[in-house]
Amino acid sequence: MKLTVNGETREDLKAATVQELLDELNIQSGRVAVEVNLRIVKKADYGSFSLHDGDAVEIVNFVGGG
Amino acid sequence: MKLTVNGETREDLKAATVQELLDELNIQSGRVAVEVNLRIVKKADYGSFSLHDGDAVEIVNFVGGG
Amino acid sequence: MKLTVNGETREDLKAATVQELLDELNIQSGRVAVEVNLRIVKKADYGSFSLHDGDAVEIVNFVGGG
Amino acid sequence: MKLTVNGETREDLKAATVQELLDELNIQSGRVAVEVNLRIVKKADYGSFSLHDGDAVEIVNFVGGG
Amino acid sequence: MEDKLIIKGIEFKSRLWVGTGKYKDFEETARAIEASGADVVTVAVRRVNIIDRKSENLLDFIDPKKYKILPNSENLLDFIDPKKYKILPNTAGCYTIEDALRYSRLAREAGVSDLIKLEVIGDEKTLFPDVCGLLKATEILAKEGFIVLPYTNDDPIMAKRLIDAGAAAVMPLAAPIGSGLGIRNPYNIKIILETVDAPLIVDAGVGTASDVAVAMELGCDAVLLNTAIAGAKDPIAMAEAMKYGVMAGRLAYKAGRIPKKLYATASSPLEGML
Amino acid sequence: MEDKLIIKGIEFKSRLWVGTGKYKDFEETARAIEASGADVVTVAVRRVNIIDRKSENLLDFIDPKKYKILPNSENLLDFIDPKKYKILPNTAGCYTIEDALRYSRLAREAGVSDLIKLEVIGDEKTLFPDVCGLLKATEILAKEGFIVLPYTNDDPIMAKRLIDAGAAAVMPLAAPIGSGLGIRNPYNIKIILETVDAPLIVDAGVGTASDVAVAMELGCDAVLLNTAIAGAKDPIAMAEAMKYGVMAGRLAYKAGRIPKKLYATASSPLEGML
Amino acid sequence: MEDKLIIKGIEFKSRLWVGTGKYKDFEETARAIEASGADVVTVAVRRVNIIDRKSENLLDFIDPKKYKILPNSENLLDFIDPKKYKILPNTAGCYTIEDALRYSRLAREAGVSDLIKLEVIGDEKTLFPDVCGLLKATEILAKEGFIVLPYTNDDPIMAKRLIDAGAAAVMPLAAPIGSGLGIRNPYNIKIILETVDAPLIVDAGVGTASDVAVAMELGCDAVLLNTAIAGAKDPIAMAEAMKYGVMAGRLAYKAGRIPKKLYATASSPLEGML
Amino acid sequence: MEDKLIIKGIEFKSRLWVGTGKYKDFEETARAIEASGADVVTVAVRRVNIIDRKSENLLDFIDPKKYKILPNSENLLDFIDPKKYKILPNTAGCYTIEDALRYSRLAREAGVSDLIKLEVIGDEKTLFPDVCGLLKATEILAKEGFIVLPYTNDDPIMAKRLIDAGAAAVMPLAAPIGSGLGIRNPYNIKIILETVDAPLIVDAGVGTASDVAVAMELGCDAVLLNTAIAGAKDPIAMAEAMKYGVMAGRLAYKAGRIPKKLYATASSPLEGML
Repeated sequence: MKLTVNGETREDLKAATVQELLDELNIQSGRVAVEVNLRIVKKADYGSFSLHDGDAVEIVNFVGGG
Repeated sequence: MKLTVNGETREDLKAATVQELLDELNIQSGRVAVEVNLRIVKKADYGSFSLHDGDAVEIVNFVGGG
Repeated sequence: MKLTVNGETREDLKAATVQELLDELNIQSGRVAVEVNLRIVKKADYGSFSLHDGDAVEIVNFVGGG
Repeated sequence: MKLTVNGETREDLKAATVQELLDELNIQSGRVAVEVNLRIVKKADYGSFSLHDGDAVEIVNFVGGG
Repeated sequence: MEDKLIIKGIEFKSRLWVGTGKYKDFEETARAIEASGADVVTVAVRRVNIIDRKSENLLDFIDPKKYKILPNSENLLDFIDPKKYKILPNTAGCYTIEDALRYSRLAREAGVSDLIKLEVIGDEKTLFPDVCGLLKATEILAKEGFIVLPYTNDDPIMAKRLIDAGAAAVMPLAAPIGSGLGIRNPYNIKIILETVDAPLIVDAGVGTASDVAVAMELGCDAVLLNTAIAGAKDPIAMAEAMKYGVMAGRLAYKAGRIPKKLYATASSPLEGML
Repeated sequence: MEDKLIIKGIEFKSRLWVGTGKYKDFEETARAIEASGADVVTVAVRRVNIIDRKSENLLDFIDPKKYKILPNSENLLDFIDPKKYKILPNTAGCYTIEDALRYSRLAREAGVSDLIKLEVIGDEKTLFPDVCGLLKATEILAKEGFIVLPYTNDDPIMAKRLIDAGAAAVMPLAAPIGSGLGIRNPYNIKIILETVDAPLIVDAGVGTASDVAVAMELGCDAVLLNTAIAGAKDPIAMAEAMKYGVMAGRLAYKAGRIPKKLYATASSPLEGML
Repeated sequence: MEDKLIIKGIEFKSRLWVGTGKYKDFEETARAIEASGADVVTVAVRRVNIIDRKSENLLDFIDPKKYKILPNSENLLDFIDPKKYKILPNTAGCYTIEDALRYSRLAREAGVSDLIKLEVIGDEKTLFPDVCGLLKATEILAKEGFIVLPYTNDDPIMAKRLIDAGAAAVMPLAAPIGSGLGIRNPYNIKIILETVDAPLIVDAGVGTASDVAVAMELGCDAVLLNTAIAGAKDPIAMAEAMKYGVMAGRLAYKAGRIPKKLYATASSPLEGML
Repeated sequence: MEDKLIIKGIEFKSRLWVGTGKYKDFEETARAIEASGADVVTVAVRRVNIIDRKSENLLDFIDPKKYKILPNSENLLDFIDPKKYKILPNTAGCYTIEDALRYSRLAREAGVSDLIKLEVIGDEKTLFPDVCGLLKATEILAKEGFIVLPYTNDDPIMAKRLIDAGAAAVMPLAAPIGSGLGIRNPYNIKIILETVDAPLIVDAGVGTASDVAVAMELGCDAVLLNTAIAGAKDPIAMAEAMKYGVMAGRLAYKAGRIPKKLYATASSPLEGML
């Protein structure tokens, strides 16, 4: 499956859901927000939200800013 | 005929056109602009532009301003 | 004996020395400075410094100031 | 005769008076002031004011300044 | 030696632009403008007074020698010759885009040119512009062929947007209209001058001649003012002061001032001292 | 309409006074002064260059067409006509009372009048006056009949003392000589104007035309400057700018400016709106 | 004695709000925030670094003891405890309404509250807001339940419009972000304070502690800053300086300062003199 | 971490020095000083009230519970413990060298130290110093072993001369005593700091907490004030504000502020944007 994650095209990922993707990328789900194809995925839906070939996923968190 | 001219209701005016109205009010047409029912009347049309009962006419000119 | 104390002429005072004058005026010697005829009298000399008729005595202390 | 003129020691000058000195140095007397041994010499006295060996002469004029 | 301001092909001889409001009478207005040397005057668009002008009985009661001509009589242009001065109508008093458009169109019809000093006012207390309304009105009027000179705040982004929307120049305020505070934020004016490629005419808030000189020294192209002259104790003298203030500031800007330093440098030479 | 400055009976037509230092050559000096409209010019007193002037062999080496006249040649007055300009000698470079007296006396002898711009300098870095020395020198020279114009700091007490000691006017600095900072403390200048009954000429520290206008608007009687013109990229244009700056400020001062307000007042009428 | 700032029911203990950008590392960030006494910190929303974190071979090359944690690692909240500090996400870097909305929604999802410091930037050079875009974004987000704190210019009309559109407070800039110029136009800030009935937090452009004190003395409700601390030579000391600056200014504002006068009034009594 | 001010071997814990004049009563004085955190207080030297203090009949008419203690009663030191505070007597009200010497000597006799805040006043309206008199008095008192802290104007030359004459520090005015204008000429203060090698305590003219912070950020060693606290609506709160103002300014000075720039620099990173 081909996913675009944070702007990078990846073909090596096995995750079928958002939660699996976070796990695979070793990202704690507690402090991020996830968008798939410009639509926000609620934390409660990470486990059930399926990823499909060609999906664009954005995973963001808080960084230092003013 | 009832006209509203510059916000005042007038029933005493006899003018049938814009030009006649200006004449009747003793206003030089050269330095004013005229609006009838929110539509500007071009100077060239003053003579031919008929006034009707209930028309709202605005006659403006330049005054001191900053 | 006539003394001028802080600008006021006084004939009612019995003091013969600076110390006696302070006592008579009920002034604690610890926090004042005394000048007799424009000359400062040291604290140690209050007891021995005699006052004479016509002396001008100034007794000052600290007041609020900026 | 040795003169110090404007800080320079000169032994080549033949002038016996202030006026002769100005002439010898090709200086117009009208726009300068002259001091001999820290004493100002009035313009009227240039002809009669004799110079002596060892005199310190200052000849000044106006230059650009703010 | 020529130092003319040109906006959309129109040549302005003076870099001082003046308003015509708040004078005692038209005669004072005319004299002040004359003294100011301005060749651009702003005017407002208002209803003609339609009290019957032929009526003789009115003059029985109101002696025209004794009473001044009403300020909103149509005679302003009898005192300010449109052949000599460029007439710049404003939309003062307009609080909506619709009103601003309406007054602009009437002004063009009443006047002789496409010039409009566009104002969309935000509130009565500050008379600051409603910049979002101003931007839309600018866009519409520019498309209708107006030469739009928008009265705006001193925000550099807004200045840029107005020019992008078709404005012929920007007219940022120095301070609130009539406040006399001078340029309160020279930094913003400086940024506009450096980042927006269009003429900048400081409009409103100037108080005295040095304010005008400061504006010109910053590099502004012109200054428009009204109250600072009309409200001075001696308007004619102040008009002249403003004329010289603009000349002083413009010349100084072009002459290239000395840099500022904390310490001194002598102006008389050290050599040749006794 | 007459607005002349009179000091000890001497009438000054211009309220801009200019120095003659730091110009490229005498020709530029003359042109700048002409452009400034000033009728007072300051000069320094320095030793005449006593290199033999007739010596022909010097000219074999130094082509006068190629090399400029030395600044301390005696020819300054060939360029600045003393009939046209009032010559105001200074005591620049004097750090003691004795030197200031010596230069003053030489200046009077070299010149045509009793005018002296008295400087007793405190240190090289700031070129601020040594005011206590200045006060004593003023007293001595005033008694000798000089018309003493002391270069002082902006201290109101010192200004008062100088006038009491016989000074004909006070010349407080706006900022350090040559610094171009403008009037750094208008409050003190204002206090001097209100409390000292004598002409006040701002001396030193002015940078550009608006600085001059500000000084005049405060009510100062004149401004003396040098570096701001001589050091500008285009001295002639800056000289003209300064001329207009003084005129602008003076006229504005006399015209009576509008008061400053935080909020706006419309300059166009509300009546007659649609 | 209680002097808490409350916005939409949220109580802020500190009137100093600080950003978390531009620090050397998270440890310095945490120490600076601690020293500042702030209980609100702003953060940006950025992509998580998705380089595989389990990969052991990376650590063969990059010794975490030697190299600092990357600024966009997800660990900021390990250093800034959200239980102790209110996290205020911003939409820094957003130049369109769409982007600002997108970042706001992501921020809410990533965080714990509805607070958003809304930025719609106008250009890169000034980082001034695009106020018309800001106004629309504010309206949309307020309807979605956000507590919108818009970063705006110092235009009083715009401040009013933002509050009318649902903003919980206004955050006018003192000067361009990171410029350190302090409040360049206190008049506008004053007008907003007097005419807009909402909390005002000065945002951006503050340079040093006295700038903060000045803002608070004007009556502002709080000050938000970042570069002034992070960019100081000693950020921890500057953070403490800012803490005291806010306290000083707030206390002075509430204490009611003496009026300004041109002349003196003695502070020691005249009576009792010798 | 220690940042103590030491003058002639005397260690000052606080960089805020306060006067004791113009308070409602001694109790308020004591509370304000306590709140200010100052460890130096200035006092004036005045005649003791010699109305017979034992006389009982006076108290029949004047109820001490109802009427406040007279300001020139000798009880000030009952409220301000000399063990806790350094007492700094002034020569306020002295217009001649002779008076200043006389008050200084009486102060030393009445007090416990050689410290004297030396004032030789020039006139009643400005309360500016008579600097030439001040210089002479400084020289005499320094020779007599006084630790002379002269109240002077902001002239750098005068500051230098005072130190050369034996002053232990200089105390230039920010603005006229009691005027509340703040530092009107930071340039001069800056020059004194850079050119005179001695402690500088700003004395007089401060109005509010940010003025104090500004002074400290310039690099001044301390600030002395009185009216700004005593004349505030809430003196106790203003005293606290001043305490924080000094701390804020001092810390900011030592922390090293960011440079000022005309344009912006983002505080949030660009990398990691969507």
